[in-house]
Amino acid sequence: MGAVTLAGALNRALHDAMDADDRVVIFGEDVAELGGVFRVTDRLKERFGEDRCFDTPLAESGIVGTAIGMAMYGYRPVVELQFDGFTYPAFEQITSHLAKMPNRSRGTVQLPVVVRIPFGGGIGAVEHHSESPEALYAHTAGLKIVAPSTPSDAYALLRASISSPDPVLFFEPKRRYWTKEDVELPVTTEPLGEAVVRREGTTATLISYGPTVATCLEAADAAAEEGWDLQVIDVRCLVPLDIATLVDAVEGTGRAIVVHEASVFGGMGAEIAAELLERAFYSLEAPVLRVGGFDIPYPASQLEHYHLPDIDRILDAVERSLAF
Amino acid sequence: MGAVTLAGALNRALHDAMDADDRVVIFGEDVAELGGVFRVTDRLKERFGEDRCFDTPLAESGIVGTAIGMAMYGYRPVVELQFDGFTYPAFEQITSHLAKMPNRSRGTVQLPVVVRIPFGGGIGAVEHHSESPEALYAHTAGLKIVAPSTPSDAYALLRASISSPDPVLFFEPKRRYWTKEDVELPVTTEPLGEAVVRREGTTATLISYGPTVATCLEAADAAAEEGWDLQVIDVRCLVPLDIATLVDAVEGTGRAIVVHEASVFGGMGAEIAAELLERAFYSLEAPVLRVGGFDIPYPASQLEHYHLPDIDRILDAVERSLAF
Amino acid sequence: MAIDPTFPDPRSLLPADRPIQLLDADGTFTEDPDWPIDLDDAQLAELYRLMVMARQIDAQAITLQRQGQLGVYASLRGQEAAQIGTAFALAAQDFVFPSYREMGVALVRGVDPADLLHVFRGTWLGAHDPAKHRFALITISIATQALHAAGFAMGAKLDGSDSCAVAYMGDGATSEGDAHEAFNFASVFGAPCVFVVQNNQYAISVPLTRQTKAPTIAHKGIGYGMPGYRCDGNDVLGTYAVMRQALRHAREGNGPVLIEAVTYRMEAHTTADDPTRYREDTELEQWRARDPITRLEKFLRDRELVDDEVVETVAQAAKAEAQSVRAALYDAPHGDPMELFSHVYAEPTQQLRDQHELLQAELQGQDA
Amino acid sequence: MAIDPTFPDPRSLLPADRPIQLLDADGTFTEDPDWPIDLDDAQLAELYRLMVMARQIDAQAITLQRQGQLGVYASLRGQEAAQIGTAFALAAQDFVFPSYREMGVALVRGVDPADLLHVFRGTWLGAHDPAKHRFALITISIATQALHAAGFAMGAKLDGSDSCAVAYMGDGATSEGDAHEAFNFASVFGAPCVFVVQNNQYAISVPLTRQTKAPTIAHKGIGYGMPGYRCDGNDVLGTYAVMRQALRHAREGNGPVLIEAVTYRMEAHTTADDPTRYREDTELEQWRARDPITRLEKFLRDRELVDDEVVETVAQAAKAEAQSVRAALYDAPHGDPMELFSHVYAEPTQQLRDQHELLQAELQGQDA
Ligand SMILES: Cc1ncc(C[n+]2csc(CCOP(=O)(O)OP(=O)(O)O)c2C)c(N)n1
Ligand SMILES: Cc1ncc(C[n+]2csc(CCOP(=O)(O)OP(=O)(O)O)c2C)c(N)n1
Ligand SMILES: [Mg+2]
Ligand SMILES: [Mg+2]
Repeated sequence: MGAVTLAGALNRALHDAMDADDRVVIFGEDVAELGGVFRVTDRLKERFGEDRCFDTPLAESGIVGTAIGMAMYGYRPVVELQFDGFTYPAFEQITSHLAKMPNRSRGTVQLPVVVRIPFGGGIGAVEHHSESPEALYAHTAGLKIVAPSTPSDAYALLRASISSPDPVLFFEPKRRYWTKEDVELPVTTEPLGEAVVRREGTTATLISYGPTVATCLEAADAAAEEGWDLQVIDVRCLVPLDIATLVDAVEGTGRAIVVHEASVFGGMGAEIAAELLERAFYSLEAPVLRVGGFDIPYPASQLEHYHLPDIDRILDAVERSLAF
Repeated sequence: MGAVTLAGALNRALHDAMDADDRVVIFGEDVAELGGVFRVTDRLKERFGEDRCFDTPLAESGIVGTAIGMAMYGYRPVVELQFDGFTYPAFEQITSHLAKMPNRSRGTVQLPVVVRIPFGGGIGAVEHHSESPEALYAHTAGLKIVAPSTPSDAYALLRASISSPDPVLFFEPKRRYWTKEDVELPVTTEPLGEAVVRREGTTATLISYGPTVATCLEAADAAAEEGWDLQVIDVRCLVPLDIATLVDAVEGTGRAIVVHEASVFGGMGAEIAAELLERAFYSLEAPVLRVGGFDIPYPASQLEHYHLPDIDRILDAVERSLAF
Repeated sequence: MAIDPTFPDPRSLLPADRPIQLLDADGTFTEDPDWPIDLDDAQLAELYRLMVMARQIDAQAITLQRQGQLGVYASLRGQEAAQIGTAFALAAQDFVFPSYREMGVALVRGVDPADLLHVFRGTWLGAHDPAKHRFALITISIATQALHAAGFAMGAKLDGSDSCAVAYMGDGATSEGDAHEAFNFASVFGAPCVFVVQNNQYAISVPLTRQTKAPTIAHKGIGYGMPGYRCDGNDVLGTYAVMRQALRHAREGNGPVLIEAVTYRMEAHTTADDPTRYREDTELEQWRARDPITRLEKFLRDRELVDDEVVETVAQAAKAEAQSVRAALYDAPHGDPMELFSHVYAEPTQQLRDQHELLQAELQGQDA
Repeated sequence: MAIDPTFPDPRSLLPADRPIQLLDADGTFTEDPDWPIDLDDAQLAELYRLMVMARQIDAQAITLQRQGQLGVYASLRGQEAAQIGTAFALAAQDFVFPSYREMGVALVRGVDPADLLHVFRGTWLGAHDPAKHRFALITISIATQALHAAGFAMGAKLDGSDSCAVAYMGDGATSEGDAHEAFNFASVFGAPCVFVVQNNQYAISVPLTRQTKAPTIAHKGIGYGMPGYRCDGNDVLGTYAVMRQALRHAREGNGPVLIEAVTYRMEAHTTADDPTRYREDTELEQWRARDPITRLEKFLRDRELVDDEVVETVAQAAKAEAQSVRAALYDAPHGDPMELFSHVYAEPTQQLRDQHELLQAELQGQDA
């Protein structure tokens, strides 16, 4: 067993996927010579050659649009959009084509494309480098939306995403790139669409994904001191969403709090709350509460810690939940 | 009093706004010579000259991006994106600039830009002409999101949007463009952010906006025959969302059903349900249910009536709500 | 810091001052050694047949729309030479990425026109198998297909295949960011891709002068280091010769080519449009005199490859085909609504399974 | 169908074969009647002062970043001539739309460099009033500001004002769809807009050859019917002369101009970057020999406009300014978090009021 970082696990997953299938190609801005601004694609060009891992011009619509064409040719492109806030120029290609092509072609065109997106804040970055746009994509049918929180999941879910016949947006929790886990890779690939209970508990259920799963676990540790036994669920895939596991959990605890970095208004917390309301109505002893970023533009880095949900904000929500 | 169509009311609002303020300029694809593919900008070029109403090259990012620059110069641009599905090329300009500029400039730069978007289905159109992308924009702080349902509201809310110091995305229910109302224009401008009760009722509350408000009213009429007395609320503005009115309503009826054309997953119904759950928990006698389009790409026109929420689907939801 | 001296004179990338034309409006043929053609008599006759066929089916489609059988239709009338000349130069292994106006190209590729029209009818979003005829589904979001073509060509190059990708687009489409990014990606990666811009003078109501101030659309090529060819788009021999050369250029590893075919949209933008609002009849008259079919027919008659009898036979065959397209569409049932949930994902999600059930219940409720 | 004969020879829109250069790498001045300059001695000295100042503050910013005072910083080292020469030609009423690397331009416009650096520090998203110095907030989304410039220029034209809008952008930025749309809108509307592309050879790690196969970036102008000027971006007299001409062209109603200033990014992309991964020291050496400040200093010494004493005075003044920038930033407090909720809308929404309260309670809880 060795300590593997989340970024390292992703790098290994890309490596192993390229090894296993020579139709897997990687491209994007700065992914080849530089190995990616976060080094997630480090040394892949050296190992697999510049036909399999290459830099593109600076144009995100171009990256996703040509990935679609390459997939139509028969490749399995894994492209990187450098930061969350730079996915927007590719919005049309993602929403109108990547998501829809299999359905509109009645299944004759498959698009096994993975779009990797380092996302979220907390790294002291400048504007547009700390966004959490997952809800902007999850609303569009046809896309799978994945957001791992641990190194071994990062490995397993990226391998599963690359193998998936469906297009996948793969959100990487950038402030957890350096999180370590003692794990021997490769680990078995997890199927997409299964949430996991990260911590058992009875007082209330914290539901999260990506970078805030660790925050929830820390909150649960802190809560233990106050005598609260919090369950923590890592959703892992926003689409398909594993509702059964979530309903199960709420049937157990009666209280749920959804935690994410994205602004609360119209975020994934709304969808999860609405689903739980409908499917676990009689189990809810309190409203499903939502803890997230404020409904403001992502702030300057010196102020981001005020914006991001932290242990206090989570525990405050637990308290509010318990007050019902 | 004369019968005014919704499209006619919008045309009149544009006309009156241009008359009242010569900084109001209109541009977009086919808005000048043609008067817009739906004739909403009909005769404005003739009346105000081609400096105030003009056609642009075919480029949506260009339209919104130059509107931002023009607003920085001092104009109040009212631009048209020809169809809902063609707003996506402008996604970055809308999300990263139009929404954020006032906040990031600490209020020194105001962007009084209105982006008009004919939206929704039901007109037998080809692909990308029937989308309901409002939730994709409502999640981003800084944008106001307006969606009228009647000719007089169309007039009043468009005037209010043009006067607003904040950027507004103005969603026009395209299948209701020809809906008529007996009304004398101009009507008084409504403030943005106030929902309205369209029909009083006690059995349950239907909450909707834009094209499906009329469907809800029809459903309420049909329900009356079954002895159900349905309240209907027209949200009118998705941002700012008039939560007080919604909470009030649900405190009255105990049951709410949100109706929209957009796919249910991650749609505005989720946000409304989550807000009501949190703010009216003890009043809810049933979960807030959501009635919308399926979680599929918008279908071919011959099949769209299967996809769109209709009276039956709404009444079925009322029945499910009452079963709790 | 000077221009790379190994770079060929950049000016060689510019189009000639006048559009390439082999067959003039009167059907007079002038050979051009720069733009050779290699068509035998049978192929010339085939070009004629295809153009007549395209026009006839196009007319049928307009009729079907008027009769409520199609939701909308975008006519190619006037653009037959631009489409059929270029498509005729394609190899079997090439792959076409069309916009919504390329029924002429589809015909050449062997796509069943009824399948294309089912899309305008609204039966399905896509009704032919793109892989079969190497002709993608029609694309309505302007210029987006150009990137798919560039990506496909990048794939072909990586794979060492000899396929070219071809994107068809309009003059208006050249204004979109995606067109730019497609030109650039194809060029940076030296991908075998040909961009065929049918400059039909309008984007709905917006004339070319409001779309660009470039000397010509073909002048955009040099900005990507790719040749820009400009041809008379109503001359089927010219469009063929130019496309043939472009495909050879691309196939031989020299990267993409931009073709501007100067033509005219003789009909409304779509059946939903009213062109009297924005253009004059006199303009239409001018272009009617440059009709692509008339001039080819004159040429073929001069060469005695066609006479009244052939013309009549071709016309009858086209009518018969249009009739069978009509038969395939008229009052055709709509698709199976339960298929709406298919192919959204390889495996349906929980929501889709629930919604499938909901719709089934709704349908049963209606039957009951 | 031929090119409009009233159109001037399109080839006149192409850049010359060699970049425009008035001051060579050795500081030798060669007059060029096509690119006149009108600077008096005081102005020449001012150019020198500004360039030295920019370099000094730039170095200070890098130091501040290393000391943890800035989150990140994007150096302009090597690009002083490209920035200050072009900015020096601006009129007071012109409006600049910068990317994130234009501290040199900001200096010329009178923006307090400390304010710019507060953005990199993360104190605020924007810390100067754009209207005051007619210098917009920095833009990080590549190429998006080009459209704002085009729109501003369209406004200026509608209003009959004599302001020009100027967009600064990088070589990489020319690949984005927004750059294309900006070039096109400005040109179609004949808007007074100048696009200054600082071709510093890299977009982070990606070299120009991977960005475009155009003969030069200036060759992109013709595709929009606008002139493309290409100049030695390390020659401050050249960049000034070219910008002066471009502004005149735009201001006189002739539409936009594209300028390519050929230069080099001497530092890492930002302080977060490691350029040893993708470029060779030898390349750096070559460019060091073309340093923009050294050559201007030589020229000024030759003209006896500058001597050791002046050089020393300018250096000291620059150091003092850098020191005061440092003082303004070092351990500066962060902004008031309660202001996060301001200016999202003119009036806060219900959610914002609730969240304002929530944060206030959180902060009080922490104090308690
Ligand atoms: C992204 C996008 N924006 C707007 C439209 C609406 N629209 C459909 S066709 C058209 C004009 C296209 O003109 P052109 O590219 O010249 O092609 P043509 O129709 O003349 O063949 C427009 C604006 C669209 N389909 N897609
Ligand atoms: C839309 C967008 N995509 C990606 C990035 C990430 N990024 C920041 S700077 C940069 C390179 C820019 O290169 P260039 O335009 O040449 O400007 P330079 O940094 O060299 O001045 C990239 C890719 C971004 N800021 N915006
Ligand atoms: Mg056209
Ligand atoms: Mg650069």
